[in-house]
Amino acid sequence: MNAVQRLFGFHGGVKPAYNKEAATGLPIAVAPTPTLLVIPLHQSIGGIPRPLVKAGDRVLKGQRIGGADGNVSSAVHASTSGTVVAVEMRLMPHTSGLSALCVVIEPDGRDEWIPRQPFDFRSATPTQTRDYLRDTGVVGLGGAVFPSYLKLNPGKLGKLHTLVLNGAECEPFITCDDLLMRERAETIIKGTLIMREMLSAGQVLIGIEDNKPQAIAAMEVAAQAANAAAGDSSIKVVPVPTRYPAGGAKQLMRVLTGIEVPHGKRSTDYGLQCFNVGTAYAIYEAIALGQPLISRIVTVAGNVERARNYEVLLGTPMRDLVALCGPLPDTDRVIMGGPMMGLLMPNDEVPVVKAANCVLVGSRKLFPPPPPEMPCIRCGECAKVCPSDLQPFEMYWFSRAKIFGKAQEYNLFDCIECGCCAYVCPSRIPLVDYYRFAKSEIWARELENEAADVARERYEFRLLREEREKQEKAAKLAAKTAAGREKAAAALAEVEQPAVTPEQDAKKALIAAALERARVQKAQAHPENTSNLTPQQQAEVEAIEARRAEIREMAKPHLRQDD
Amino acid sequence: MTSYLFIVLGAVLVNNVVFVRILGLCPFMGVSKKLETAVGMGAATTFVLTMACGASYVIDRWLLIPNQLEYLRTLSFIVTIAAIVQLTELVIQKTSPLLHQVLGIYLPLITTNCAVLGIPLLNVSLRHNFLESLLFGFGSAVGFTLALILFAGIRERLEAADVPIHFRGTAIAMITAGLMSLAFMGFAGLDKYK
Amino acid sequence: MFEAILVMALGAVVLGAALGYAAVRFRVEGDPLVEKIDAILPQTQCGQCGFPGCKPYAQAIAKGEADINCCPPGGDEGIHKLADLLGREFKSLSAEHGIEKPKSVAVIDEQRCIGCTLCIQACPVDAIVGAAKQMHTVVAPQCTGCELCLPPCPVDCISMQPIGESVETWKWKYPVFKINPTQREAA
Amino acid sequence: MTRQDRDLLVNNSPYFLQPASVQSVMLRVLVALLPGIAAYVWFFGAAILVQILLASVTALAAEAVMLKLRGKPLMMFLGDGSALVTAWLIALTFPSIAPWWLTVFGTLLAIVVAKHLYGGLGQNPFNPAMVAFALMIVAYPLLMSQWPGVDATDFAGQWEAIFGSRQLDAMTMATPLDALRTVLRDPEQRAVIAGLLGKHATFGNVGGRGWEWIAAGYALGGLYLLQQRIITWHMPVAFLATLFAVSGAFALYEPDRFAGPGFQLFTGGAMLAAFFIVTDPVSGATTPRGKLIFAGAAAVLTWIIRTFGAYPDGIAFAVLLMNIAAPLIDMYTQPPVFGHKDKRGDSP
Repeated sequence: MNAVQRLFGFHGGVKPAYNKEAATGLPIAVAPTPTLLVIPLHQSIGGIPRPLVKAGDRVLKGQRIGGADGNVSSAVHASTSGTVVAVEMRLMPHTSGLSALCVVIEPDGRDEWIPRQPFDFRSATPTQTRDYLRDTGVVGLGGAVFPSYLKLNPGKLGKLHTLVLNGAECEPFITCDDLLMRERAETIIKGTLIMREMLSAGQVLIGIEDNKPQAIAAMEVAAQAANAAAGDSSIKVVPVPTRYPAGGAKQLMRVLTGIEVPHGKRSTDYGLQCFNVGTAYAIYEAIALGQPLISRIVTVAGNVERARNYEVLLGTPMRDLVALCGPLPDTDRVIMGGPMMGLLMPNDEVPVVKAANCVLVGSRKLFPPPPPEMPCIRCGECAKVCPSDLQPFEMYWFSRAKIFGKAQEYNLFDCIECGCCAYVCPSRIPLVDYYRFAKSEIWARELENEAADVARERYEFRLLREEREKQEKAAKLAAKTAAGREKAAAALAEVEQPAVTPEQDAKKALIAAALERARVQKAQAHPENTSNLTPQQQAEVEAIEARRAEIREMAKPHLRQDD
Repeated sequence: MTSYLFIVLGAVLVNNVVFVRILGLCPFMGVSKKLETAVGMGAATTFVLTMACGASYVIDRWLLIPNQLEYLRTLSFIVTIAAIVQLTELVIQKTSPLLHQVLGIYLPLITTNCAVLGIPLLNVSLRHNFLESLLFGFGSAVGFTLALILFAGIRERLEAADVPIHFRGTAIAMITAGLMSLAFMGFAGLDKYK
Repeated sequence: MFEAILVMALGAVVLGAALGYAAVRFRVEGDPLVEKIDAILPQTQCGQCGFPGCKPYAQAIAKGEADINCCPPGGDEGIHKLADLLGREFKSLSAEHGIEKPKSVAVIDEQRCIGCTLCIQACPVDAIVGAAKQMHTVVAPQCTGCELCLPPCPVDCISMQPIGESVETWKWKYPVFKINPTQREAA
Repeated sequence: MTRQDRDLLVNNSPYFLQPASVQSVMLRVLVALLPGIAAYVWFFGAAILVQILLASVTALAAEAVMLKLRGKPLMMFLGDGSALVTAWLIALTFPSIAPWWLTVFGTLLAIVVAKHLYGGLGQNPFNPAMVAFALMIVAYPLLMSQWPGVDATDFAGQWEAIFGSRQLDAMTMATPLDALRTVLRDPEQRAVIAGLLGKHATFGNVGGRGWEWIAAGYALGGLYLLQQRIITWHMPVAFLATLFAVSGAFALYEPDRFAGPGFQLFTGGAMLAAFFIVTDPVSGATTPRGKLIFAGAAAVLTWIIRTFGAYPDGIAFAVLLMNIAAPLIDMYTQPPVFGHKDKRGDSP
């Protein structure tokens, strides 16, 4: 330890049984290539990538099969060489049990790479780097799968004071980061140096929970080596107290720097950025080796005989992985992620995706169904453990009654769904389920309101257009009739002229002149009227257009960037 | 000085217009569903009630009593209050649209608030002078506002409670009002302490 | 007796005059209520309420000419919001105006479309693109599902298709509430 | 396994929970009341046990009927122990020789009106036991002021008082609080009582004989609850400290008119209130700051009503008054949310 790093706490948190020993006994093994790879196109936050291949195509290992779509999106790649069998709807590793577009690849066993070459980010423009990272599909591997190219941007400050590397791994059972740090610390540090350069960051703080002494030691060695090479001590490995959820990005940043990044704000605005250690590893592979993200380390643990960490090709069915570890007979479910925040999978055939840090095998014995839910007695235990300093019982109270406005007043959207509140609740209320329910209802409603606003604008614009068309038509008609009448009057005057006396003639001429003036005035008035009105209306129309454009702009970042 | 303080405090707590005198229940039940509306209604009532107490004192003292027309008291007070409310609304609507947006829809409701008639009449029977009338009116209105706000706080929470179906809405609100009234009985005797 | 009448008359005259003056002096135009009502309405512009759009319906509600339960796309939730805003009692959706349906979008069968532009003219939000004698198509994100394009189509080539659930739009369900059996049914 | 089955059978994350239950919380509260009850029996006889039994049976019966009527699972809620806590608090705040129907009636009101009409456990805005006490003392002020004399532990007599029709004036006496009020209101007797209070200010005499031992018993139970982390320090400390400060200040200012803090803390239901009544999480404030405000204000109100009001002990009214304010207190004392703690955090 170079210097004693001052640590800050965070509010709340719990200490569940960690159960990490089972999977740390053996080194990371490479999982065999399955007979069929199912690669979902949508594996990150943001837009759904467009498929770039079709059934029958031959693909190489690392070939892009899904192109990033939109400002927030990340590409996907073939995990091995083979033939595309289908591009079709397949069951997603998602609690909903719904399907989405996947590329199904039959491996040919040759494992043939695309040509790979390092990317020289130092001589590339920021846009090139951005596009390269987007197209290599690197996303946050801690579970949030936020595209990394969006985070590798120093933001409006231009540089950062601290780059935080998240090796806390606070969830029980999960050990993939632990093993990665033990075995590949040097590569992680190399990736970190690349990220630091991209972000112009000052120091690097690597936060690791103090229940992983081997990982801390390995990382310490690698960090010292890097520090020695650079001749400074800017990379620090900081053991942090073991308390769930110390590995939450916001919680870890607070523990290491004392800075709290509020919900909906970018951490770069506070001079900070945080990456998972696995992401640092993937960045190194992408930049220095030219390899896109096609595999990840996955912990297989829980109700199995031999829990272990595997390096798994993305798209491998979870069943294959579980089979490697010998599931116990009473296995009844597969969970993606840990026991505190993991998602229940619809079945065990769903593929491993970029978000899958752990395949947790469960049974009724291991994770017994909770006793019946009792009413909330407002004991406040949940508020004591909430790492976001929320009032979970109030949020629950209003979410339960579907009074979403009030739930939002209690900052529902600052909730990170860590599950601490439900973990301690003496009434055994599935609190997080209520928050998820309320959040998705509110999102749905917001989308509805946005759609209604667009519809209103369009409807009003249409009314305005119809009105304008009507007036233009009327003006044209009026001009036509005015011209016609003038002609007729002239003809009439010609016919009548010889029959009149000079006095009458003078009188008539006067009247005719007056009529003529009136006519001219009238005729002039009409076009004038329309030409006066149209710019005015035009301005209104333009204002509406501008507003619509604004709304369209506003709608864009509405992609929920929750990490 | 102390006696004035006692008038205000007595009107706010000990003889709370809603919980002890049981006046002004329609707006108390009607506009206490949300905290914001309760605050708006309270502010509007405070303004009108203080004005009404002053105006009715003037009418009583300088018009009705000299002409031995005390039997017209109720009638003339109602007319005066109605006029004050309407006038206030019109003036606020023009001069301060913001305030009107806050108080707007509650102002006309105040006309039918029996507390606004009851307090001026109580002023007469308690033989308050002009200043005392104003203070009593103000204190009662603050008491009304307090009752309204506290009630709104509870109702916002009650809205989400698992109340048996037959007691939802007004029924449970009435029970709650009753229990609040019971709590305010604890202040009994405070104004008589020597 | 005479005095009483005199006093009351005096009061009536004075206060009446004051009110009358104030009413003229402090007149205010405009009605912000319509905007608030319009903000609650779903902007489907379907006309099921009997008015030619959401705004006219909002105006009618504000004037008291229409009831709050005439908007099927808004559903019970919309009626609840209107009742809250206007301080009225909740009423269930009036059957004569239609029933609440799942949200859908219009889809034009491109094989059968003859390009008559009648649906384009009917669409209240200009969500159908196309020109005379050319095939038309519906811009799905802008379609409000009002069904106004269905009747004018001479070849019945437009159908309504409910919007399906995807992983992105999937909603977490209300937690199974094990205490109150009635609530479980409701959820 | 179909999706529906899975949704019903298996919960979402978190998949494992800390062992804790409402039942165990309530049971520990009951245990914590035992030392106080023991002292009660020692000084005032076994009548209190009869009252506890009466109240418990009534509460469980009322709870069962209401659960049945509302179609809720019976055993799950009967077993949660919350009705028993309410019942014991009613028995302990009512006079131990109150007629049986007074206790039964009060308990019924507490369980049926104050608890189940609001939706049962966890939903009541008012403390049920305090609703019962306030209603009864308003309706039957005389019966609610008949307390057994110290050491009048003759059980037969007490039994007669509870279930018989005979008035037992010989046995009853006013509580020290009541006696003090009466005396302090008579200017001629003030000097006498001041002398008495001054002379006998040793433990055992500060709050009237017997009463301070019961209070000490409650305090012991309260410490157990604190140690078990069922209650936090905020409420008891705020309540006792405020009561101490207010009564102390006034006693210093005019010692022959106002009773001192020792008396205030150890008499009536002050200790019971500090550890068992204001700490009721359902009807009280829940945020840390809210708890301090709630309990502090309850103490001030208690002192005001005790000193100036018409009722002998102000705790029930003070708690009910603060129950009314609790939702607002909670609303305005929410601790700042993560990331929103300082202005700087919101600015960029």
